[in-house]
Amino acid sequence: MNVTAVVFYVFAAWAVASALLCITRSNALTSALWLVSTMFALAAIFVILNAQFIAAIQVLVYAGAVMVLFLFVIMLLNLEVVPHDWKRWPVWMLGLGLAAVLGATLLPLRNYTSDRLAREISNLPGAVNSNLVFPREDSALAVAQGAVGHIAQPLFQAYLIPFEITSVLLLVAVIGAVVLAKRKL
Amino acid sequence: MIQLVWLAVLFPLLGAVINAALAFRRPMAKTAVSIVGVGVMAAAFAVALAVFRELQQSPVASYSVVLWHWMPVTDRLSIDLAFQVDHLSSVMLLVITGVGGLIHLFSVGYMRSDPGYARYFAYLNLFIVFMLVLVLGASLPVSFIGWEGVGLCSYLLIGFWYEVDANSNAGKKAFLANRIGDFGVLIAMFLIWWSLGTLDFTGIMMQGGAHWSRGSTMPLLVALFLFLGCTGKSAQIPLYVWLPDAMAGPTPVSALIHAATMVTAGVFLVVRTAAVFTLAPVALEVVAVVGALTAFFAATIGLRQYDIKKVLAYSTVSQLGYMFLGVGTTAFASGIFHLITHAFFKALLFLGAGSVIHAMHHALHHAHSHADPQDMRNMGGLRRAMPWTFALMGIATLAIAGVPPFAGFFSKDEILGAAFARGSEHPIYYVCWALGLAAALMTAFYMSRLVAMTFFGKYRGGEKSAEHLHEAPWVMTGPLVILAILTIGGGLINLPHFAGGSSWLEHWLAPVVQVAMMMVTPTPEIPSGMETTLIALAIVAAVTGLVGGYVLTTRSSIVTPEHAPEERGIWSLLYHKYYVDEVYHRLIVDPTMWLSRRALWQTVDAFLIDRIGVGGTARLAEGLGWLGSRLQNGQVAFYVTMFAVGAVLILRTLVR
Amino acid sequence: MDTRLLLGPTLVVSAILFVLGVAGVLVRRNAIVVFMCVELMLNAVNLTFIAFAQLHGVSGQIMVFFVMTVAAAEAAVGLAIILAIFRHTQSVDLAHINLLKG
Amino acid sequence: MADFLSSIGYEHWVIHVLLGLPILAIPAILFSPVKSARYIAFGVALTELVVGIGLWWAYDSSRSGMQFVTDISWVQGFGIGYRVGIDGLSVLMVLLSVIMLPLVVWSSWRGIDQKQRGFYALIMALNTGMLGVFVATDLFLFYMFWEMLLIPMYFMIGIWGSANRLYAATKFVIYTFVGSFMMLVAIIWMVAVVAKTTGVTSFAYSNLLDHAELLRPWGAWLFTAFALAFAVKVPLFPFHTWLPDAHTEAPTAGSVDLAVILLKMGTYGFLRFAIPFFPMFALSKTTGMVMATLAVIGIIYAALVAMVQPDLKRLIAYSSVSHLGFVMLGIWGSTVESVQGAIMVMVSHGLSTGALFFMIGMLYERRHTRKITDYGGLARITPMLATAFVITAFSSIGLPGLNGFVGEFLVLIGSFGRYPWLVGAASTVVVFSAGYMLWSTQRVFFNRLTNPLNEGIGDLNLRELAVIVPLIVAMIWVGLYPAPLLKRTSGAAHAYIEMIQPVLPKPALADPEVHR
Repeated sequence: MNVTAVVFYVFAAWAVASALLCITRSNALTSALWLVSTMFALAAIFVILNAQFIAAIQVLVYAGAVMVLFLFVIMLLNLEVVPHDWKRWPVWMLGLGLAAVLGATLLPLRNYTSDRLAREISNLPGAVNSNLVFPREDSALAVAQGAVGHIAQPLFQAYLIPFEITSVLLLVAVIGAVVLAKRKL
Repeated sequence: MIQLVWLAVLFPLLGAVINAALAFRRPMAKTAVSIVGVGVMAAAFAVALAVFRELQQSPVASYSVVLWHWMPVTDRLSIDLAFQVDHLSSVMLLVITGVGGLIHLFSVGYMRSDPGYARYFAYLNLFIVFMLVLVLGASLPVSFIGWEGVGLCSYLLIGFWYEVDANSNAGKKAFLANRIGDFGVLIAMFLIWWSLGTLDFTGIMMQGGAHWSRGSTMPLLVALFLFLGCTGKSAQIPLYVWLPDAMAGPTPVSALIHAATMVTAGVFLVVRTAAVFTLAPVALEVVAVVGALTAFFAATIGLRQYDIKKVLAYSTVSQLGYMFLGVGTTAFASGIFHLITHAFFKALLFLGAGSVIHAMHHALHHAHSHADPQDMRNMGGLRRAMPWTFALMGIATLAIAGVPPFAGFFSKDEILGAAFARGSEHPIYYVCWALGLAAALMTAFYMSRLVAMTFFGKYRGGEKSAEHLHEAPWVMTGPLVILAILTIGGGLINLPHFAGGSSWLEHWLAPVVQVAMMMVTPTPEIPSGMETTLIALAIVAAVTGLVGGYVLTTRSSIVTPEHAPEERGIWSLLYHKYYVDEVYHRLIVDPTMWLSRRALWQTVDAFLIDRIGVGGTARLAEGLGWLGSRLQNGQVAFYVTMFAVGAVLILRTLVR
Repeated sequence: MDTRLLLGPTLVVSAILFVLGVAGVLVRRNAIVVFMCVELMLNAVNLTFIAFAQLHGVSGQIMVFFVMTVAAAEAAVGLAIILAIFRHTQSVDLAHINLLKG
Repeated sequence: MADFLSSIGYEHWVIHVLLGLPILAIPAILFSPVKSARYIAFGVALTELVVGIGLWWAYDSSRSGMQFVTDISWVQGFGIGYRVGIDGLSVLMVLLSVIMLPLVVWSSWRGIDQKQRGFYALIMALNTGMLGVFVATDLFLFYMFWEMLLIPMYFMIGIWGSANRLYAATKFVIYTFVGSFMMLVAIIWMVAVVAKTTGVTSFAYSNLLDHAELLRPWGAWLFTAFALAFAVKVPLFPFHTWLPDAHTEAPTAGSVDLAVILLKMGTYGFLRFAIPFFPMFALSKTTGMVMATLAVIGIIYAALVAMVQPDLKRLIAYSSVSHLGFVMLGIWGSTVESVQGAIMVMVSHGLSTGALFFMIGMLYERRHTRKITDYGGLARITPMLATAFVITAFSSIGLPGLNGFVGEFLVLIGSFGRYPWLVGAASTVVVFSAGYMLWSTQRVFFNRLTNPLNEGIGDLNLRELAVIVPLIVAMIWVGLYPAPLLKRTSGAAHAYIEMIQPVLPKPALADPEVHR
């Protein structure tokens, strides 16, 4: 067990614990704050998986902007704390049951390793060299472009159209939010 | 002339059409209607006579006159509308057109004052058409046209005065009873065709012998079904109930249809298909027994009836029983002989009764009394007012009772003799003979009771109507006189050898039943000593009946119906005709009505198929719709859960 | 250490987070908390993207980028709706918001 | 006469005229002033009669195949074509509908006062549909005409009907449609199967018939699909409850068309499509027994129920169910006599029930009621109507010498070999039919006139006589001289029996050998 794995597991445990606390707190504010902590843990995991730019964005945009918006709205509505804000037990039981089933279906994924994945993709019976299927990035180029350049280059070339569409999406969202929230125009 | 036999049918048909047109256009043109009506009958009688004369000379026994191909379906079933002129049908032709003509003449007088005069003659002529088709038919289906046609006309004529519900009900009852009989004839036709391949009478005669072995089931089935048809048409035991009610029609109709012609169709059919009956000895016994039983049973009811026409109706049922008894003992000739003589004297009796009723109706009408002109208790002592009718009806009474010189004696005696002779073969015939003899005694009794109540004693119809009583006009008594002559001379047709005759009819009808007689042992000869005692016995029965009837009736006090005492004991049973009608109604009519209304219509049709079947599917669709709507209940959480369930399911199927 | 070996565990973590998110959505009655759980589910998905980005190249991370923008837009509009409903019904409890029904 | 017709070029275009003329007449009627709608309709009806009646002589009864055949492809892709033709089975029905059309138009001269144009247009559409069904030899065309009939009938009952007409109309349409949508599936299935094996995709009747062998494995459900559609139309016993409602609520014209032609499409369908395509299954012992038993149940059941009907039209409707039961018994009797008998019952039922409905319509126009109890003692004031009704009543109960007897007798005697017990049971209807007919005739005509409203009823006027008298003459003519009708159908009947002969199970009684 080398150091990165240990660090990874620490952050993973942190993320899961805060997520669990987030959904169980009856006070909306506390659960919002626990969600923020989950996001920070995730940002750390992103860094471990050397997606540094995304980790930055996560902290900056997600934790920073979206969660602030949530806190803002919670404060605005100053909801009183509703004790055990959970539904009547049958629906509650049903929800947990469903979650359990979902978990059961997803768990077998844990023994997923890259070469098993490669074999499945190229569906050859024999063992396959995972490198062959997934070309190793020449880390040199990555270092040359720097963390941000490494993402920016495909973003503005291959994915230009989706990029523009998201901008339109954001515009619509803004207008929508204004129209809905404003008392009268 | 034989080839033109269809003229005999055409003339009455033309008469019917012309009279019908007159009925619509100018119903009051009475003279025109009577000329057409009676003239057409005279023409038909002339044709019948010519055909009879030509047939006497001709060597060939039977001719087939084909008019056109009626139902040319395939080579094995191709029915032609053909008439068969042979010894039997020519004799029947004479009787129908002769007696029918006389009755038409009588009707001119009897129905003169009736508004539906033209319509009446149209129906009467149409009846003669169908009766002739029945008699002349060369194959069963052609006769069946006549068979149901006469049923139709009897329906129309019985319900002639349709204003009164009772009359139209009687008509309907007659038709339905006949239809039950027709069902039998239909099934017989199918059986014959599928086993013999032919429906012509000659064909049945020939193929019957070849295909059916004597005593096997097929001829028995066919014979029994045919006999079911005959009981319906000739009013025998199970299906006789319609005949007494049929008296609701005008009296000449009763005379023509319910005495002389239609009711004898059953006997005619049995003789026509004699080969089938002789092949099934059990069927013959059934015919004889039913005949004898009906004769006895109807005679008992006749003893206690007060309506003059009802007495005569039950007498007809009884005499028909005699004819079937005769035919049942394979004495076909004597059966037909009794048919002919019965046609004469029963028509005479009915027409006589018609004159009496006509006079009584006239008198009571003038006296504005609402007494029933047909009820004998209102009559009495009419011999002074209507001497001719009294004399002629007296002759007929003697004839029907079986007093020697008259026709009735010879024909009835032959039948009883045949029954007694046949007895040595099978004891059942002795029983039939005994029943026949008892019936003869009772016939004499009720006839003399009728004559005594109507013509003797003092007039019970009230003084005012007394002086209006007078003899019927000549146009009515004329036919009576002719019929009386025929009644007296009728015996000569088939005078048996012991009375010095040559039993002409027996020889005349021999070719018709020749094939049938071959299949049956000839009636055993009864020793001549026994024969004379039988004859003596019959005469004694007739005389005691007559005297007993006269003495008992004149001695007992007869009271008009208003204050007549309630019938008690055995007499009430007879008066209410053993409650047979009520039993039929409760056992057959009511349950069918209940079945078709409650069980079939309301339950099966309206409820089961409509409410459950059709309505049910509608409600099912509606239910499914409601179920669907329950899913949209506005609960976001419910939607999300459903969404999640869907997602998980898809995921599980994909991942596994 | 080659972080691609961590693929298995990261997937497990993201699965757990995702399941927690779903449980939260199904169980909680408060609209905003449900919203947050949705955000949590989205984060779990991002984690998976990043995990696979190591193998298939950087397009994974770009997808995360787009997921974030969509999440932001959705959060904005969603909260606006909740605000509007709250103004109307003075409550954020999902059970009370059931006007839209068959 | 036949050569005179062929000399003036009387061939297959006749069918196009018979089908096309009414369609062309529809716009003419709709856009004409209200007053003249009737006259146009009557004009078209008369031309249809004149053109159509020629078929009687021009149809060559010696040949048993299809005559006046036309085969124009319509939709190449699917092998659907405008294929029409007439043979022994359909020639009488075409003639009957051609004769009935002018009578129907004439009988609703006074009866229909509101929305006349719509009414006569619908009659024209109905007529094309009726004729189309009998002449179509292309299964798609047949199905099209089969469904096309529902629409005009629905509107006729729905708009011009009496009290609860909407219920009756909807029930009629749904009943028929539920029955027949399976038929469409079956037709397409058949064409697909035949196309797959022989490569020829065509809806032509001849093509499908020649390859009927291929359809044997699916014979069971395909036959059931066809049978269900036709059984609803016949109507066979359990599917008959739509008929009394449809008849009671329909206007006279609707009732007559329904009774005279629409009911016969079901039985015609059995004879033409259902049995020849799947003889193995259709004529197997069990199916035969089931269908014959249902027919006989229908005969007796309908007659019994008819006895207790308070409404005159409902009574006649149930009597139709009983008569059509005879046709079905005749079809399953599977002998030449019973099949010809079945066709004769179809024709003679058309005449007698058509006449009965005309007369009830006339009574309805005078008294606006169909309840038997409202009438009484009409014979005195309407002698002509009473006589006509009695004659038709007796023809309907099968009095020998009138048309009813010929058909029923042939059906019964023909089917006796195969189903002796069933024919025995069916013959008892002779009594029940007399029961309900005489009972109703007596209660309407032959009793005391008590209801003052009935005093004012006038007897038949000239127009009404012109509608009734030809039918009565036809009844007496068919009753006494059915030979020409039998001659025309014998070719097709013989061909039909030869086709199904090899498949027929052994009948109960042996065939009677031929001797005069």
